[in-house]
Amino acid sequence: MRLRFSRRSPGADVLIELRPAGFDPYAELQRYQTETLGHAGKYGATCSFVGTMRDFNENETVRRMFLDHYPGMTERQLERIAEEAKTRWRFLDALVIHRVGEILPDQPIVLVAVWSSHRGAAFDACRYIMEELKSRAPFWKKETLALGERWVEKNTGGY
Amino acid sequence: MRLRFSRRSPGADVLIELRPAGFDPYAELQRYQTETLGHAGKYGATCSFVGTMRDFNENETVRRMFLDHYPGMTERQLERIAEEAKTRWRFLDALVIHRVGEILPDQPIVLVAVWSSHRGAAFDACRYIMEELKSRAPFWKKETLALGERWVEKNTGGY
Amino acid sequence: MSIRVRYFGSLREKMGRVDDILAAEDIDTVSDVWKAVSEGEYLPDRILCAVNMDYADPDAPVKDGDEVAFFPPVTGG
Amino acid sequence: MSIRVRYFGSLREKMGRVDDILAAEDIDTVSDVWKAVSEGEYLPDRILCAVNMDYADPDAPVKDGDEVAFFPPVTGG
Repeated sequence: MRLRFSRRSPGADVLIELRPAGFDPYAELQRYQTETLGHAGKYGATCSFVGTMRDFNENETVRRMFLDHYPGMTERQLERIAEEAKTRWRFLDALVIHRVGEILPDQPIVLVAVWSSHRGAAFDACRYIMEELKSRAPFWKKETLALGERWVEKNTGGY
Repeated sequence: MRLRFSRRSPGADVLIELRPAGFDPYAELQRYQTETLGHAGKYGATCSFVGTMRDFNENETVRRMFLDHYPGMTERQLERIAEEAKTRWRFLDALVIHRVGEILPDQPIVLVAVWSSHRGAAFDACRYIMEELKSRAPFWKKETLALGERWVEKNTGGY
Repeated sequence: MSIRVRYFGSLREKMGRVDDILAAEDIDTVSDVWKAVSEGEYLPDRILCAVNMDYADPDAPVKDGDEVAFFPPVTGG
Repeated sequence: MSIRVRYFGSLREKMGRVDDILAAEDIDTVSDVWKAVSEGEYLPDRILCAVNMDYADPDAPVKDGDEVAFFPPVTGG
Protein backbone atom coordinates (compact mmCIF):
# COMPACT_ATOMS: atom_id res chain seq x y z
CA MET A 1 0.00 0.00 0.00
CA ARG A 2 1.53 3.21 -1.19
CA LEU A 3 0.04 6.48 -0.12
CA ARG A 4 1.55 9.60 -1.49
CA PHE A 5 0.04 12.96 -0.82
CA SER A 6 1.24 15.51 -3.25
CA ARG A 7 1.48 19.01 -1.93
CA ARG A 8 -2.02 18.97 -0.56
CA SER A 9 -0.75 20.98 2.36
CA PRO A 10 1.56 23.85 1.65
CA GLY A 11 5.10 22.85 0.93
CA ALA A 12 5.64 19.28 1.96
CA ASP A 13 5.21 15.94 0.26
CA VAL A 14 4.86 12.76 2.29
CA LEU A 15 5.07 9.15 1.18
CA ILE A 16 3.63 6.50 3.50
CA GLU A 17 4.04 2.80 2.80
CA LEU A 18 3.15 -0.42 4.59
CA ARG A 19 5.40 -3.33 3.63
CA PRO A 20 4.54 -6.99 3.97
CA ALA A 21 8.16 -7.99 3.21
CA GLY A 22 11.58 -6.97 4.54
CA PHE A 23 13.19 -3.72 3.41
CA ASP A 24 16.57 -2.05 3.66
CA PRO A 25 15.95 1.41 5.15
CA TYR A 26 19.18 2.93 3.86
CA ALA A 27 18.66 1.67 0.33
CA GLU A 28 15.12 3.10 0.56
CA LEU A 29 16.42 6.46 1.71
CA GLN A 30 18.97 6.56 -1.04
CA ARG A 31 16.45 5.57 -3.70
CA TYR A 32 13.78 7.96 -2.45
CA GLN A 33 16.24 10.80 -2.37
CA THR A 34 17.57 10.05 -5.84
CA GLU A 35 14.40 9.10 -7.67
CA THR A 36 11.51 10.82 -5.93
CA LEU A 37 12.68 13.81 -3.99
CA GLY A 38 12.48 16.92 -6.14
CA HIS A 39 14.56 19.22 -4.03
CA ALA A 40 18.22 18.74 -4.99
CA GLY A 41 20.22 21.61 -3.53
CA LYS A 42 17.25 22.82 -1.45
CA TYR A 43 17.36 20.60 1.60
CA GLY A 44 20.20 21.04 4.05
CA ALA A 45 18.99 18.60 6.68
CA THR A 46 17.72 15.03 6.74
CA CYS A 47 16.82 13.33 10.00
CA SER A 48 15.92 9.67 9.86
CA PHE A 49 14.93 7.09 12.40
CA VAL A 50 15.00 3.32 11.97
CA GLY A 51 13.33 0.99 14.45
CA THR A 52 14.83 -2.50 14.32
CA MET A 53 13.55 -5.69 15.88
CA ARG A 54 15.60 -6.75 18.87
CA ASP A 55 16.10 -10.38 19.85
CA PHE A 56 15.02 -9.64 23.43
CA ASN A 57 12.24 -7.78 25.21
CA GLU A 58 11.44 -7.57 28.91
CA ASN A 59 14.12 -10.12 29.82
CA GLU A 60 12.97 -12.73 27.33
CA THR A 61 14.52 -13.95 24.09
CA VAL A 62 12.23 -13.15 21.18
CA ARG A 63 12.43 -15.49 18.19
CA ARG A 64 10.11 -13.68 15.84
CA MET A 65 7.20 -11.30 15.81
CA PHE A 66 3.89 -10.82 14.05
CA LEU A 67 2.79 -7.26 13.34
CA ASP A 68 -0.97 -6.96 13.10
CA HIS A 69 -2.57 -3.79 11.71
CA TYR A 70 -5.94 -2.37 10.71
CA PRO A 71 -5.86 -1.93 6.92
CA GLY A 72 -7.25 1.45 6.02
CA MET A 73 -7.16 2.93 9.52
CA THR A 74 -3.41 2.43 9.88
CA GLU A 75 -2.69 4.38 6.70
CA ARG A 76 -5.23 7.04 7.61
CA GLN A 77 -3.71 7.59 11.05
CA LEU A 78 -0.18 7.76 9.65
CA GLU A 79 -1.43 10.34 7.16
CA ARG A 80 -3.01 12.37 9.98
CA ILE A 81 0.22 12.31 11.94
CA ALA A 82 2.23 13.49 8.93
CA GLU A 83 -0.31 16.26 8.24
CA GLU A 84 -0.01 17.43 11.85
CA ALA A 85 3.76 17.48 11.55
CA LYS A 86 3.42 19.57 8.38
CA THR A 87 1.35 22.17 10.20
CA ARG A 88 3.90 22.37 13.02
CA TRP A 89 7.22 22.40 11.19
CA ARG A 90 8.45 23.58 7.85
CA PHE A 91 9.85 20.66 5.91
CA LEU A 92 10.11 19.65 2.27
CA ASP A 93 9.42 15.95 2.26
CA ALA A 94 8.94 12.97 4.54
CA LEU A 95 9.01 9.21 4.10
CA VAL A 96 7.37 6.68 6.42
CA ILE A 97 7.76 2.94 5.78
CA HIS A 98 6.37 0.41 8.25
CA ARG A 99 6.52 -3.38 8.16
CA VAL A 100 3.50 -5.57 8.73
CA GLY A 101 3.32 -9.37 9.07
CA GLU A 102 6.09 -11.75 10.18
CA ILE A 103 9.33 -10.07 11.30
CA LEU A 104 12.62 -11.60 12.44
CA PRO A 105 15.21 -10.15 14.87
CA ASP A 106 17.55 -7.61 13.31
CA GLN A 107 14.98 -6.73 10.62
CA PRO A 108 13.82 -3.12 10.30
CA ILE A 109 10.30 -2.41 11.53
CA VAL A 110 9.92 1.26 10.74
CA LEU A 111 11.68 4.06 8.88
CA VAL A 112 10.77 7.73 9.31
CA ALA A 113 12.77 10.38 7.45
CA VAL A 114 12.27 14.12 7.10
CA TRP A 115 14.01 16.47 4.66
CA SER A 116 14.09 20.18 5.44
CA SER A 117 16.10 23.34 4.92
CA HIS A 118 17.13 23.60 8.57
CA ARG A 119 18.07 20.89 11.00
CA GLY A 120 15.75 21.83 13.86
CA ALA A 121 12.64 21.11 11.81
CA ALA A 122 14.06 17.81 10.54
CA PHE A 123 14.82 16.54 14.06
CA ASP A 124 11.56 17.80 15.55
CA ALA A 125 9.26 16.54 12.80
CA CYS A 126 10.97 13.13 12.58
CA ARG A 127 10.69 12.62 16.30
CA TYR A 128 7.11 13.84 16.41
CA ILE A 129 6.07 11.43 13.67
CA MET A 130 7.82 8.54 15.47
CA GLU A 131 6.26 9.32 18.85
CA GLU A 132 2.77 9.77 17.48
CA LEU A 133 3.13 6.62 15.40
CA LYS A 134 4.10 4.72 18.54
CA SER A 135 1.06 5.94 20.46
CA ARG A 136 -1.62 6.26 17.75
CA ALA A 137 -0.92 4.19 14.64
CA PRO A 138 -2.91 0.93 14.81
CA PHE A 139 -0.24 -1.77 14.89
CA TRP A 140 -0.02 -4.63 17.38
CA LYS A 141 3.00 -6.82 18.04
CA LYS A 142 2.80 -10.46 19.00
CA GLU A 143 6.11 -11.96 20.06
CA THR A 144 7.12 -15.60 19.72
CA LEU A 145 9.32 -16.54 22.67
CA ALA A 146 11.31 -19.71 23.37
CA LEU A 147 8.13 -21.05 24.96
CA GLY A 148 4.86 -19.66 23.70
CA GLU A 149 3.67 -16.33 22.42
CA ARG A 150 2.62 -13.02 23.92
CA TRP A 151 1.12 -9.76 22.74
CA VAL A 152 3.17 -6.68 23.59
CA GLU A 153 0.98 -4.74 26.03
CA LYS A 154 2.03 -1.17 25.54
CA ASN A 155 4.66 1.04 23.96
CA THR A 156 6.83 3.09 26.28
CA GLY A 157 7.34 6.82 25.78
CA GLY A 158 10.34 8.02 23.82
CA TYR A 159 11.10 11.38 25.41
CA MET B 1 41.69 10.30 9.22
CA ARG B 2 39.91 7.49 11.00
CA LEU B 3 39.51 7.66 14.72
CA ARG B 4 37.84 4.76 16.45
CA PHE B 5 37.61 4.59 20.19
CA SER B 6 36.99 1.08 21.29
CA ARG B 7 34.93 0.79 24.41
CA ARG B 8 37.16 3.17 26.33
CA SER B 9 34.07 4.48 28.01
CA PRO B 10 31.54 2.00 29.27
CA GLY B 11 29.33 0.57 26.61
CA ALA B 12 29.62 2.61 23.48
CA ASP B 13 31.91 2.61 20.47
CA VAL B 14 32.32 5.68 18.32
CA LEU B 15 33.91 6.05 14.91
CA ILE B 16 34.88 9.55 13.78
CA GLU B 17 36.14 10.23 10.26
CA LEU B 18 37.11 13.31 8.27
CA ARG B 19 36.73 12.83 4.52
CA PRO B 20 38.53 14.83 1.84
CA ALA B 21 36.28 13.30 -0.87
CA GLY B 22 32.53 12.89 -1.35
CA PHE B 23 30.66 10.12 0.44
CA ASP B 24 27.23 8.53 0.31
CA PRO B 25 25.84 8.69 3.85
CA TYR B 26 23.31 5.90 3.39
CA ALA B 27 25.85 3.54 1.87
CA GLU B 28 28.13 4.40 4.82
CA LEU B 29 25.37 3.65 7.32
CA GLN B 30 24.59 0.37 5.66
CA ARG B 31 28.24 -0.66 5.49
CA TYR B 32 28.98 0.40 9.04
CA GLN B 33 25.98 -1.47 10.34
CA THR B 34 26.82 -4.62 8.39
CA GLU B 35 30.59 -4.72 8.73
CA THR B 36 31.49 -2.92 11.92
CA LEU B 37 28.59 -2.79 14.31
CA GLY B 38 28.73 -5.77 16.64
CA HIS B 39 25.24 -5.55 18.06
CA ALA B 40 22.91 -7.47 15.72
CA GLY B 41 19.59 -7.98 17.49
CA LYS B 42 20.59 -5.64 20.34
CA TYR B 43 19.82 -2.21 18.95
CA GLY B 44 16.20 -1.26 18.45
CA ALA B 45 16.76 2.37 17.45
CA THR B 46 18.98 4.23 15.01
CA CYS B 47 18.75 7.97 14.61
CA SER B 48 20.80 9.57 11.88
CA PHE B 49 21.27 13.08 10.61
CA VAL B 50 22.71 14.13 7.27
CA GLY B 51 23.69 17.71 6.55
CA THR B 52 23.72 18.44 2.82
CA MET B 53 25.11 21.43 0.98
CA ARG B 54 22.36 23.70 -0.33
CA ASP B 55 22.73 25.76 -3.49
CA PHE B 56 21.63 28.91 -1.65
CA ASN B 57 22.38 30.66 1.63
CA GLU B 58 21.20 34.01 2.90
CA ASN B 59 19.47 34.86 -0.38
CA GLU B 60 22.48 34.14 -2.56
CA THR B 61 23.18 31.30 -4.96
CA VAL B 62 26.16 29.30 -3.76
CA ARG B 63 28.23 27.58 -6.44
CA ARG B 64 30.60 25.64 -4.23
CA MET B 65 32.17 25.70 -0.82
CA PHE B 66 35.53 25.17 0.83
CA LEU B 67 35.54 23.57 4.26
CA ASP B 68 38.60 24.53 6.27
CA HIS B 69 39.46 22.67 9.47
CA TYR B 70 42.18 22.42 12.11
CA PRO B 71 43.77 18.99 11.71
CA GLY B 72 44.17 17.40 15.11
CA MET B 73 41.94 19.79 17.00
CA THR B 74 38.90 19.00 14.86
CA GLU B 75 39.16 15.28 15.57
CA ARG B 76 39.87 15.93 19.24
CA GLN B 77 36.82 18.14 19.67
CA LEU B 78 34.58 15.65 17.86
CA GLU B 79 35.90 12.95 20.18
CA ARG B 80 35.14 15.12 23.22
CA ILE B 81 31.60 15.72 22.01
CA ALA B 82 31.02 12.00 21.50
CA GLU B 83 32.45 11.23 24.93
CA GLU B 84 30.09 13.74 26.50
CA ALA B 85 27.16 12.17 24.69
CA LYS B 86 28.23 8.79 26.04
CA THR B 87 28.16 10.04 29.61
CA ARG B 88 24.68 11.51 29.13
CA TRP B 89 22.83 8.81 27.19
CA ARG B 90 23.05 5.05 26.97
CA PHE B 91 23.83 4.04 23.42
CA LEU B 92 25.72 1.22 21.73
CA ASP B 93 27.55 2.86 18.87
CA ALA B 94 27.87 6.13 16.99
CA LEU B 95 29.31 7.18 13.66
CA VAL B 96 30.41 10.70 12.71
CA ILE B 97 31.65 11.45 9.18
CA HIS B 98 32.47 15.03 8.17
CA ARG B 99 33.67 16.34 4.83
CA VAL B 100 36.61 18.71 4.49
CA GLY B 101 37.88 20.52 1.38
CA GLU B 102 35.92 21.45 -1.76
CA ILE B 103 32.18 20.65 -1.66
CA LEU B 104 29.49 21.08 -4.31
CA PRO B 105 25.76 21.71 -3.84
CA ASP B 106 23.72 18.60 -3.05
CA GLN B 107 26.79 16.83 -1.61
CA PRO B 108 26.66 15.56 1.98
CA ILE B 109 28.68 17.56 4.50
CA VAL B 110 28.12 15.60 7.69
CA LEU B 111 26.62 12.33 8.88
CA VAL B 112 25.91 11.60 12.55
CA ALA B 113 24.28 8.31 13.52
CA VAL B 114 23.56 6.73 16.89
CA TRP B 115 22.49 3.14 17.61
CA SER B 116 20.79 2.37 20.91
CA SER B 117 18.33 0.02 22.55
CA HIS B 118 15.67 2.69 23.00
CA ARG B 119 14.68 5.50 20.70
CA GLY B 120 14.86 8.39 23.17
CA ALA B 121 18.61 7.96 23.63
CA ALA B 122 19.20 7.67 19.87
CA PHE B 123 17.34 10.90 19.11
CA ASP B 124 18.84 12.81 22.03
CA ALA B 125 22.44 11.73 21.52
CA CYS B 126 22.33 12.27 17.74
CA ARG B 127 20.95 15.76 18.12
CA TYR B 128 23.38 16.60 20.92
CA ILE B 129 26.37 15.53 18.81
CA MET B 130 25.07 17.59 15.85
CA GLU B 131 24.45 20.72 17.91
CA GLU B 132 27.78 20.55 19.70
CA LEU B 133 29.55 19.87 16.41
CA LYS B 134 27.91 22.96 14.93
CA SER B 135 29.04 25.18 17.80
CA ARG B 136 32.39 23.64 18.83
CA ALA B 137 34.03 21.54 16.12
CA PRO B 138 36.67 23.62 14.29
CA PHE B 139 35.36 23.81 10.72
CA TRP B 140 35.00 26.97 8.64
CA LYS B 141 32.97 27.34 5.46
CA LYS B 142 33.92 29.62 2.62
CA GLU B 143 31.25 29.98 -0.05
CA THR B 144 31.83 30.73 -3.72
CA LEU B 145 28.96 32.90 -5.00
CA ALA B 146 28.11 34.02 -8.53
CA LEU B 147 30.38 36.99 -7.82
CA GLY B 148 33.15 36.50 -5.33
CA GLU B 149 33.60 34.52 -2.18
CA ARG B 150 32.61 34.89 1.45
CA TRP B 151 33.26 33.16 4.74
CA VAL B 152 30.15 31.98 6.57
CA GLU B 153 30.08 34.07 9.73
CA LYS B 154 28.26 31.92 12.22
CA ASN B 155 26.14 28.79 12.54
CA THR B 156 22.57 29.25 13.73
CA GLY B 157 21.16 27.21 16.61
CA GLY B 158 19.23 24.06 15.83
CA TYR B 159 16.74 23.88 18.70
CA MET C 1 -29.63 -0.90 11.15
CA SER C 2 -26.35 -2.71 10.50
CA ILE C 3 -23.00 -2.03 12.14
CA ARG C 4 -19.82 -3.96 11.47
CA VAL C 5 -17.74 -4.43 14.63
CA ARG C 6 -14.07 -5.38 14.23
CA TYR C 7 -11.47 -6.57 16.75
CA PHE C 8 -7.68 -6.36 16.54
CA GLY C 9 -4.58 -7.53 18.39
CA SER C 10 -5.06 -9.48 21.61
CA LEU C 11 -8.72 -8.47 21.78
CA ARG C 12 -9.42 -10.45 18.63
CA GLU C 13 -8.13 -13.57 20.40
CA LYS C 14 -10.14 -12.78 23.54
CA MET C 15 -13.31 -12.29 21.54
CA GLY C 16 -12.59 -15.47 19.59
CA ARG C 17 -13.65 -13.82 16.31
CA VAL C 18 -12.50 -11.10 13.92
CA ASP C 19 -15.79 -9.22 13.62
CA ASP C 20 -19.52 -9.09 14.26
CA ILE C 21 -22.41 -7.66 12.28
CA LEU C 22 -24.85 -5.93 14.65
CA ALA C 23 -28.44 -5.50 13.56
CA ALA C 24 -29.94 -4.27 16.86
CA GLU C 25 -32.06 -1.09 16.83
CA ASP C 26 -31.31 0.29 20.31
CA ILE C 27 -27.66 1.25 19.70
CA ASP C 28 -26.75 4.93 19.92
CA THR C 29 -23.10 5.05 20.99
CA VAL C 30 -19.80 3.16 20.83
CA SER C 31 -20.48 1.99 24.41
CA ASP C 32 -23.76 0.49 23.31
CA VAL C 33 -21.96 -1.40 20.56
CA TRP C 34 -19.51 -2.83 23.09
CA LYS C 35 -22.33 -3.90 25.42
CA ALA C 36 -24.09 -5.62 22.52
CA VAL C 37 -21.06 -7.68 21.51
CA SER C 38 -19.81 -8.45 25.04
CA GLU C 39 -22.99 -9.59 26.78
CA GLY C 40 -23.62 -6.38 28.65
CA GLU C 41 -20.10 -5.58 29.92
CA TYR C 42 -18.80 -2.07 30.41
CA LEU C 43 -16.08 -0.99 28.01
CA PRO C 44 -12.71 -1.46 29.75
CA ASP C 45 -10.68 1.74 30.08
CA ARG C 46 -7.72 0.34 28.22
CA ILE C 47 -9.66 -0.69 25.12
CA LEU C 48 -9.47 1.88 22.32
CA CYS C 49 -12.38 2.59 19.98
CA ALA C 50 -12.65 3.75 16.38
CA VAL C 51 -15.63 4.67 14.23
CA ASN C 52 -15.04 4.51 10.48
CA MET C 53 -11.27 4.30 11.04
CA ASP C 54 -10.98 7.36 13.26
CA TYR C 55 -10.46 7.25 17.00
CA ALA C 56 -13.71 7.83 18.91
CA ASP C 57 -14.80 8.19 22.52
CA PRO C 58 -17.08 5.60 24.10
CA ASP C 59 -19.97 8.08 24.02
CA ALA C 60 -19.47 8.92 20.33
CA PRO C 61 -22.64 8.30 18.28
CA VAL C 62 -22.89 5.45 15.77
CA LYS C 63 -25.30 5.12 12.90
CA ASP C 64 -26.40 2.60 10.32
CA GLY C 65 -23.55 1.46 8.09
CA ASP C 66 -20.74 2.50 10.46
CA GLU C 67 -17.69 0.36 11.05
CA VAL C 68 -16.78 0.27 14.74
CA ALA C 69 -13.47 -1.18 15.94
CA PHE C 70 -12.15 -2.13 19.37
CA PHE C 71 -8.53 -2.86 20.14
CA PRO C 72 -5.86 -2.73 22.87
CA PRO C 73 -3.17 0.00 23.07
CA VAL C 74 -1.12 0.10 19.88
CA THR C 75 2.42 -1.27 19.83
CA GLY C 76 3.90 -0.47 16.44
CA GLY C 77 7.16 1.20 15.55
CA MET D 1 60.64 30.42 24.73
CA SER D 2 58.91 29.37 21.50
CA ILE D 3 55.19 29.38 20.79
CA ARG D 4 53.59 28.45 17.51
CA VAL D 5 50.57 30.60 16.72
CA ARG D 6 48.10 29.38 14.09
CA TYR D 7 45.20 31.09 12.31
CA PHE D 8 42.16 29.54 10.65
CA GLY D 9 39.19 30.53 8.52
CA SER D 10 38.69 34.18 7.70
CA LEU D 11 41.22 35.20 10.33
CA ARG D 12 43.96 33.51 8.36
CA GLU D 13 43.15 35.78 5.43
CA LYS D 14 43.01 38.86 7.65
CA MET D 15 46.38 38.03 9.18
CA GLY D 16 47.80 37.31 5.73
CA ARG D 17 49.66 34.27 7.02
CA VAL D 18 48.95 30.78 8.36
CA ASP D 19 51.09 30.93 11.48
CA ASP D 20 53.78 32.72 13.50
CA ILE D 21 56.54 31.47 15.72
CA LEU D 22 56.82 33.66 18.82
CA ALA D 23 60.10 33.80 20.67
CA ALA D 24 59.31 36.66 23.11
CA GLU D 25 59.97 36.15 26.81
CA ASP D 26 57.21 38.31 28.32
CA ILE D 27 54.25 36.19 27.30
CA ASP D 28 52.14 34.64 30.06
CA THR D 29 48.64 34.27 28.64
CA VAL D 30 46.69 33.74 25.42
CA SER D 31 45.92 37.48 25.41
CA ASP D 32 49.61 38.25 25.51
CA VAL D 33 50.11 35.98 22.49
CA TRP D 34 47.43 37.89 20.57
CA LYS D 35 48.97 41.23 21.43
CA ALA D 36 52.36 40.03 20.27
CA VAL D 37 51.08 38.90 16.87
CA SER D 38 48.67 41.81 16.27
CA GLU D 39 50.80 44.84 17.15
CA GLY D 40 49.27 45.41 20.56
CA GLU D 41 45.58 44.99 19.81
CA TYR D 42 43.09 43.62 22.31
CA LEU D 43 41.67 40.21 21.47
CA PRO D 44 38.27 40.71 19.79
CA ASP D 45 35.37 39.06 21.65
CA ARG D 46 34.34 36.99 18.69
CA ILE D 47 37.73 35.38 18.12
CA LEU D 48 38.04 31.93 19.70
CA CYS D 49 41.27 30.66 21.22
CA ALA D 50 42.81 27.23 21.66
CA VAL D 51 45.94 26.06 23.45
CA ASN D 52 47.30 22.72 22.30
CA MET D 53 44.07 21.99 20.43
CA ASP D 54 41.73 22.60 23.35
CA TYR D 55 39.56 25.67 23.74
CA ALA D 56 41.07 28.19 26.15
CA ASP D 57 40.09 31.53 27.69
CA PRO D 58 42.08 34.67 26.87
CA ASP D 59 43.61 34.61 30.33
CA ALA D 60 44.69 30.96 30.11
CA PRO D 61 48.43 30.51 30.69
CA VAL D 62 50.80 29.57 27.89
CA LYS D 63 54.24 28.06 28.18
CA ASP D 64 57.23 27.20 26.05
CA GLY D 65 56.38 24.75 23.27
CA ASP D 66 52.63 25.42 23.30
CA GLU D 67 50.61 25.70 20.13
CA VAL D 68 48.13 28.58 20.32
CA ALA D 69 45.38 29.04 17.73
CA PHE D 70 42.99 31.89 16.95
CA PHE D 71 39.93 31.56 14.76
CA PRO D 72 36.43 32.94 14.12
CA PRO D 73 33.23 31.17 15.21
CA VAL D 74 33.06 27.69 13.72
CA THR D 75 30.70 26.95 10.82
CA GLY D 76 30.85 23.21 10.18
CA GLY D 77 28.07 20.67 9.87
